[in-house]
Amino acid sequence: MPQILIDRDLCKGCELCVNACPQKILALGQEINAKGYFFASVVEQKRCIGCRLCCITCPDVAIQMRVSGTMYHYFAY
Amino acid sequence: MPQILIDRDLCKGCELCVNACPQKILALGQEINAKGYFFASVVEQKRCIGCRLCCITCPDVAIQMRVSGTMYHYFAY
Amino acid sequence: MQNDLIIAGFGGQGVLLIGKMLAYAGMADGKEVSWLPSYGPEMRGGTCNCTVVIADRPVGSPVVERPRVAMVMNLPSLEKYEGMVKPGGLLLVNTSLISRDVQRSDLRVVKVPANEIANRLGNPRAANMVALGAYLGATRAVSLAAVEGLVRETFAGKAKVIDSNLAALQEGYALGEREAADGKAVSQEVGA
Amino acid sequence: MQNDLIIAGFGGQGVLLIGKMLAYAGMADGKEVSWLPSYGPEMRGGTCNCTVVIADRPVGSPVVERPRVAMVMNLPSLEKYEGMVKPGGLLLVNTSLISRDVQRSDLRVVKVPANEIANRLGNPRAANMVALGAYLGATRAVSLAAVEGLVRETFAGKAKVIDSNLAALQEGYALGEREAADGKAVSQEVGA
Amino acid sequence: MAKKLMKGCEAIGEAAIKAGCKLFFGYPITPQNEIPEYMAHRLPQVGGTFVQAESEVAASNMIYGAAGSGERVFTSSSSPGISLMQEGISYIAGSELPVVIVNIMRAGPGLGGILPSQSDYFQATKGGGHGDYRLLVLAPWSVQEAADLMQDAFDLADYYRNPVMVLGDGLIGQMMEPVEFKAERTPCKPLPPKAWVATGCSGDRPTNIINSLFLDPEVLERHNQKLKAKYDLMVRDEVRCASYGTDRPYEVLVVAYGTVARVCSTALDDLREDGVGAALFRPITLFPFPYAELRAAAENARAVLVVELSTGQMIEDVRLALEGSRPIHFLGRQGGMLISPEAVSERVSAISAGLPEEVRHG
Amino acid sequence: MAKKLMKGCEAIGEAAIKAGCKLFFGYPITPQNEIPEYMAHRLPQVGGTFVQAESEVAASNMIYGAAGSGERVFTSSSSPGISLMQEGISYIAGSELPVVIVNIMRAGPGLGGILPSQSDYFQATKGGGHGDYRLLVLAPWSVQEAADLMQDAFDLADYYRNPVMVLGDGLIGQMMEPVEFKAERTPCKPLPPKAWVATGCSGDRPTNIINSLFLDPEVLERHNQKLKAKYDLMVRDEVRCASYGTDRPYEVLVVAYGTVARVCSTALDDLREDGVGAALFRPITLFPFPYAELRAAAENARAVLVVELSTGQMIEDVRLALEGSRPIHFLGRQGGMLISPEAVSERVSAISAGLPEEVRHG
Amino acid sequence: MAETVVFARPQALAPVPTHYCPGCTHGVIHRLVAEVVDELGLAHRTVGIAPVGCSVLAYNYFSTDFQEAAHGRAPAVATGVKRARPDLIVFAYQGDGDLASIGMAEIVHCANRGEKITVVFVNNAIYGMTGGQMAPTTLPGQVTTTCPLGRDVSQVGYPIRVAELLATLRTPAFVARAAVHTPLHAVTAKEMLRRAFRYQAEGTCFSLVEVLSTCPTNWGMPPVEATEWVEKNMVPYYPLGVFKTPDGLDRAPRPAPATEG
Amino acid sequence: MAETVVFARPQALAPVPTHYCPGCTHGVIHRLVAEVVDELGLAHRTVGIAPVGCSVLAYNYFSTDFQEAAHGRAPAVATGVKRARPDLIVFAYQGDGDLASIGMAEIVHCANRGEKITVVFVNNAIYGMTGGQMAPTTLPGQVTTTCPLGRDVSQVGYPIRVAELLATLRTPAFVARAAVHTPLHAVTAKEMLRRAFRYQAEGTCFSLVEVLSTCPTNWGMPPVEATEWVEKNMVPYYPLGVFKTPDGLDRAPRPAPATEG
Ligand SMILES: Cc1ncc(C[n+]2csc(CCOP(=O)(O)OP(=O)(O)O)c2C)c(N)n1
Ligand SMILES: Cc1ncc(C[n+]2csc(CCOP(=O)(O)OP(=O)(O)O)c2C)c(N)n1
Ligand code: SF4
Ligand code: SF4
Ligand code: SF4
Ligand code: SF4
Ligand code: SF4
Ligand code: SF4
Ligand SMILES: [Mg+2]
Ligand SMILES: [Mg+2]
Repeated sequence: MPQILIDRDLCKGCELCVNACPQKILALGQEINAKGYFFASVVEQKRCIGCRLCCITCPDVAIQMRVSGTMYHYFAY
Repeated sequence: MPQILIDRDLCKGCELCVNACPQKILALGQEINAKGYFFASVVEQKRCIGCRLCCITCPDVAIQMRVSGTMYHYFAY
Repeated sequence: MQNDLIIAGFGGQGVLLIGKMLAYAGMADGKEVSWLPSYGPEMRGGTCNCTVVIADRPVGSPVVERPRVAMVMNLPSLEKYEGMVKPGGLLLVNTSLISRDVQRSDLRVVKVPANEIANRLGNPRAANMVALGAYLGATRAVSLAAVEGLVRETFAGKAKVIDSNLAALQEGYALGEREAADGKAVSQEVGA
Repeated sequence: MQNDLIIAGFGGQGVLLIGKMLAYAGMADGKEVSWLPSYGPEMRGGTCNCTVVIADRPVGSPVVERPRVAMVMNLPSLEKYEGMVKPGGLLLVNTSLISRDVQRSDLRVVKVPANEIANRLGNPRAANMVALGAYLGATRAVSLAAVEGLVRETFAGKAKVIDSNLAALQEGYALGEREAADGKAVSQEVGA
Repeated sequence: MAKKLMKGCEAIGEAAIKAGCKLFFGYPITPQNEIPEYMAHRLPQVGGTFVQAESEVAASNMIYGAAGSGERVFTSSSSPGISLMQEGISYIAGSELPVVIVNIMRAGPGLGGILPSQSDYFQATKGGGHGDYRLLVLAPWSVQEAADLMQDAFDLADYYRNPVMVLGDGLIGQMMEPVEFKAERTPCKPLPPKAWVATGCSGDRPTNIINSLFLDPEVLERHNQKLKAKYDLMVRDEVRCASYGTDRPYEVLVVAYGTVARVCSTALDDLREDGVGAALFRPITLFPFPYAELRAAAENARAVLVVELSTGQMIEDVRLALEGSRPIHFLGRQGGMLISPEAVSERVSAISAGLPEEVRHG
Repeated sequence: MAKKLMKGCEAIGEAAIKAGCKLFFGYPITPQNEIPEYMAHRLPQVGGTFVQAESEVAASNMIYGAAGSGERVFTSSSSPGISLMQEGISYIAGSELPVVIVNIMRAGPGLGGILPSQSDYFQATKGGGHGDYRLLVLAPWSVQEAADLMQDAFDLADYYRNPVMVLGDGLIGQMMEPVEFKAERTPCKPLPPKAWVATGCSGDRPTNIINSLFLDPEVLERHNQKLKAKYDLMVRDEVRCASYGTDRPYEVLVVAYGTVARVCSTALDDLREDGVGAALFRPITLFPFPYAELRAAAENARAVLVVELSTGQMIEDVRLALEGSRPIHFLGRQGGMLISPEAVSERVSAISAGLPEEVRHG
Repeated sequence: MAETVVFARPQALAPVPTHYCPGCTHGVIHRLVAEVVDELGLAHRTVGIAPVGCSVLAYNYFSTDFQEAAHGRAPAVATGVKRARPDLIVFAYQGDGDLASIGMAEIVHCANRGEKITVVFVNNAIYGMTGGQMAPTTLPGQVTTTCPLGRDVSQVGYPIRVAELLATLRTPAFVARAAVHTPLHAVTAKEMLRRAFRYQAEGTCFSLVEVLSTCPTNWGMPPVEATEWVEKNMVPYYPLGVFKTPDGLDRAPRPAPATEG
Repeated sequence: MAETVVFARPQALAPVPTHYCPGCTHGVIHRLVAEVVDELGLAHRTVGIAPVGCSVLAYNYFSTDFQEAAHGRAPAVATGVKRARPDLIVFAYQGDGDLASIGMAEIVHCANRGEKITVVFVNNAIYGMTGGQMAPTTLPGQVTTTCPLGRDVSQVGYPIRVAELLATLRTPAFVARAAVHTPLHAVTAKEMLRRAFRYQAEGTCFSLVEVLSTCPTNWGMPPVEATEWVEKNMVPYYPLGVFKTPDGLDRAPRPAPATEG
């Protein structure tokens, strides 16, 4: 099971991850963080396929991914 | 009849004309000019075919060519 | 007489614009003016500010270390400028984004819920106009009419935007006038 | 005592080399020396010169405006330096390339047919050595032996070249000694 | 013409256009980006040409070429960019070309910072490039004066066939103030015809050659002395300075240029209110420096205070002017920190209360 | 080691190698081509690296990189090339990197000529680049001294973490004189370990960053003041000067540096013979300038004569030193013309016979 | 079951927020470089050279030693470092104004000398830091503050393709162009960077990876739109791929046949 | 019969001797340029830009107005002239140290902006004026004073081929390489120069002709041998011909197929 962790204070609300997620399970929230940005969060963690596209596209390394168990990926990274 | 005129004071004795002349009718003399160079001159004017190769190759524009009558050239210049 | 103020906030809040409008209006009123922006590295995503001087005779220093007025549109600006205002000076605070109280007790404070008012008027980007209006109401530094004219020029062609900005300006003006007049602005009440 | 001289000629005549040899020999003799070349735009195809100072105490100015000695290897050099030599000084003239007479009457003049002698010795490039020899013979500024040693070093490995250069040096030396000794060198006889 | 509120950078650009300049070559750098941006927008409107150079090195050589063609031209940059132009500027001076160069100074050395500074004074006034040459250096204290001096700069450059530098700091560049351009303006110097330009030769005159190479040292020496004579003429004819408050008695004379002088003028007003007599001397031309004028103004003071946004550069010229005749104090900020009227007042008060002079020759 | 007859350029190159320098980056220019040529030949022999840079701009940035890696490195050039390095030098000073820069000056401005000159004095001593920084400037008068100062230059650079310039003219570069290198040499300053170098970080310390950017003006101001304190320390500790003939009474004090001082020393000998009392004061460090020493030496003279191969640059420092206490005369040649002992003698004689001082502030 | 971290900040990237604008892909490129440095185990002997441009503060964002170069001169500084310490891994990070405008001479000569360094060349078709002026890489018609009517190729020429230009030099090198506007492009970009650093580590050759990047702020569009702009406008003009490998082959273009013209 | 002058000094060449060394082909190139200027009738509106290099005194050798540029900056100076006075014919004459080393940024950008000027680029594989140092164009193994053991391509890379480099730029231009070591090569060189000036006169594009030239003095050989050295060593590395014409075609090299590497 992949788990996506978004650091709310690193996030700048650029929406690149939101756009990249094939499952469309990321979104910006209504709250703003310390720097004044609306930040991203996972809306529906359980539908995450662990593709890492959000992680790879985030310019601010605000997204971490953990898995329990083994995962296979379509592409090496 | 082509006539080759070499300005002894412009000549620096580089021998490029001597080398270029297909008729081998140019040569450096034994005298030196005001700048201290042995200078080129025409040894056998009458064998000149008017090809202009000496003129074209001279870096110091020391060579003039005149003709009496019409001349045809193998290449345009 | 010299009016000088520092206007400070986040990059996108339009603080440079209202500073310029003040300067323009001052000039239109026949005053001497100067407008000086911060152009530091904060530019990118950070805070920004400008200093406006409006005076009856040629402006001396365009740099004001101890302004008579500070208009702070966000918390970092309050932190930075609260201490600098001249004793007895005026502090305009955008309470929409600043929840903490003013610490100093020797200042007149005007609290302006600028974003709330702007949102209410249907143009969230007009918070700066609310604040500008409040400043004018509280100080009469330049004439409201002059600024209204500038709003019309600035947003020429976009009737809806003009209207909401004018409304914001006027609502701010009324609030500033009120706060300044009824003495509530006196800071003693605010300090801890 | 200070010996100073300017050596001047065409680019290819080896005037810088004999200047350096003098300086080296002076150093070997325990003297203080300096060698200063012209490095001007004349370099390319034109004339060149160097100034050598040989002294008993640290060399002051390496630039000598009025040298005690001038060695002129071609006509342009005579034109340039004749007027500069100190009154009573020495002028060595390469008569092989200079046909005109020396104008000044207050100089000692040594005439050296340097190219002719060098040609005769079978090494046309050794004209500079003839002139150097003549200078040494006329002035004893440094020891002949020291210079001979340098010739051997400079052309090390090329026995034939060494021999012809040594011969040129020695023939020049004899000439210089003779001219200086027999009083012929006194310029009065030369002047117009 | 009516007054307009303009940024210093824009006013400088507009002033150039008003002075008949139709060419700008330059490279972006903060805090003067508004100059090239303004020119990129405005020049095509007046039939002129804006070229963004690949670097400041190139820009300095492009203005060389354009000036050598007889056209009015300028470039602008900020400190590091001006350093890159030093070879080009030396060539321009050596070839006697009229160009205008604007330096909106920022803090250094190296990349430094982008905030205002005055630490390129030496570079501007003594010559940052090689060889004996001088720029005529004009230092405005307001946006209006920047506009005025910028126009004069073109006339001075043409008259002397010499590069003229307009030296401002980040404040001058970024600040907005009302500016007025005269509808008709007469040049501040007579403008000699440019018979020397390299624009093609039909054989009716010797070729015109724009050049600073003189292989014969005697010829180069004569050229150097000709340049020197020109600089001496500037010293005689072009000194500009202003003073403030010298009409009333003063104990302390404050010396400052550019926007710093503005700040000082406010301090002097405050000081008068507090009963401290102080006046301001403001060089407008930094080269030629108003040595005699400053010395005369200092005669009436007990001490002199030099105020600069540097660790002390103009102070050397002040020392040269005063030759030890008055104690000299220094107040400087660096790194983009500004000097406030309060800081000036404080120091003047301390001096008038008897603060001893610091050690010399830092 | 035995004495060797060497060209100044070669001696400078060999001195660098003797000082442990294994890296040279530079670009050809007359009259110092023998330096890169010597290094191209010698460095590979000692396991070092010679790189011909594509330009002086690149060279100044290559030495930056090498110095930031902790290695001893130098570059050399002549006037126009040094102008191109001004941005780089300002960065080096701002980033506090120890490098040595040799300038074998030729006549300017612009392309000028290739003969000797001293007209880059301002550039070297006041800072030709932007911002508040200084080079430590050493001016040798003989080939031996060039070799000695060149070695000291590396020590001084390392000690102060500051660029050091060895400033010679074409004569120093081209002249041959006997030179002796000590077999063992102790550094002229203690050499602190270079803990600041950027050579990779294993995480056991914070990363080392070679940098001159400080966006926060307060931080940059502190940096500026740190640099200033360093320069003040140089002023206190590093002044070098020499005098000649001051042990006997003198009426005229001649001030000159570099090879020009050599020429003056010969003139003084001649003058003594003619019964004219004159002495020579020779600054060896041009920054820090020996203000106090010069002033003291001038106390014993009636007048001062400054001799320079320029239209007058060092004369400003002489004026700063003397503050009007003695009349100051100037003898200068330009354009590659040399000053002869005769010319110096003549002027000194005239001064001692009562020649009036020229006007100030040319 | 044990939890493993599949994706996290690489060691070589300092644990600090950057000053980049929201959605600016400078951040992605930083991370890719750091990942490669980590994966190849080079961090302890890596020195970065920061440019002047938006990435000027790169020295704060990597946990390796750094030198900050003057505008455009990073290749010269890198040369100085590498020649002084050939054992170090040296990479220069440069923007398009920095590398392709003011620094053109330095990059051409550094590549041509075959300095064994790696250049990460971030092409965002604009001057980011100074507020959006025209770059040598600005596309035809693109509006910037110094070409307010759009880049007019008849006046200022076409955008320079740096990878192509450098690939024609005879000296062996690795030259490639990549992009990061989608995650899959970023994966390829990382592969290119890995090759570039590996060539350096093996002492093979000079290497340069041009990376197409966004500047939402100065392009005046939201980040997601900016990524689309890259695909639609930049990729067609700046084709992605490898332009040169250190195979020793001479790829210089030949003159046209003599009949031509 | 009337005598006619078939060959004589062109008008645009000043009637003065040059300072060039005996046999140096700078002189030939000067004459060719002057002949072309004469033949096209451009002299009265031509401005030359002299470089720093042996041809620094070119301003004395042409009977047209001239500007002397700083080392390497002739293209920038030419840009200044042409933008100020588009009606003028502007040509820059540059050596290989001048153009290909210190002036690389200026020539690339001048060509890329498409400045309507003509550059005569004299490649003699060495720094002539300063006494024979290595140039960017010095051949592999060639000895110079700064590569006393011969150019070592593993340390300093291969010679730069300027014509090829500039020909890859997208902006339309005319770029060719010619030589003058034999009279017939000089005839072709003149033809190239004629095209170059004509393109300028017609306002078509930037034009550059690289001309291989000799430096007998610093190559250390007699002039005739030097011409043979050109044929034997230079022409194989620097092929002659036309590399680019202003046909509007995009000649940029494409990336290798993805399988590559
Ligand atoms: C010598 C010099 N010239 C100009 C500048 C101003 N400057 C800073 S960054 C920059 C350009 C940045 O553009 P780019 O290299 O494309 O980087 P980006 O910001 O787009 O990442 C310029 C011109 C400078 N600092 N130094
Ligand atoms: C800024 C600067 N750097 C260096 C020089 C010295 N310099 C003069 S000519 C030259 C190179 C000449 O070589 P090239 O351009 O190939 O011309 P050539 O003499 O071979 O014709 C150099 C390095 C200079 N004058 N200015
Ligand atoms: S890993 Fe893939 S599916 Fe999961 S949140 Fe990220 S992008 Fe969406
Ligand atoms: S990509 Fe990163 S910074 Fe952007 S919204 Fe997503 S988490 Fe935030
Ligand atoms: S024209 Fe031809 S044949 Fe006659 S001399 Fe010249 S080269 Fe010889
Ligand atoms: S080519 Fe010209 S310079 Fe050379 S020898 Fe012949 S005539 Fe003389
Ligand atoms: S200005 Fe552009 S390049 Fe710079 S940080 Fe912002 S988006 Fe990125
Ligand atoms: S040095 Fe070489 S290039 Fe220069 S004039 Fe002599 S032969 Fe020609
Ligand atoms: Mg960019
Ligand atoms: Mg060459």
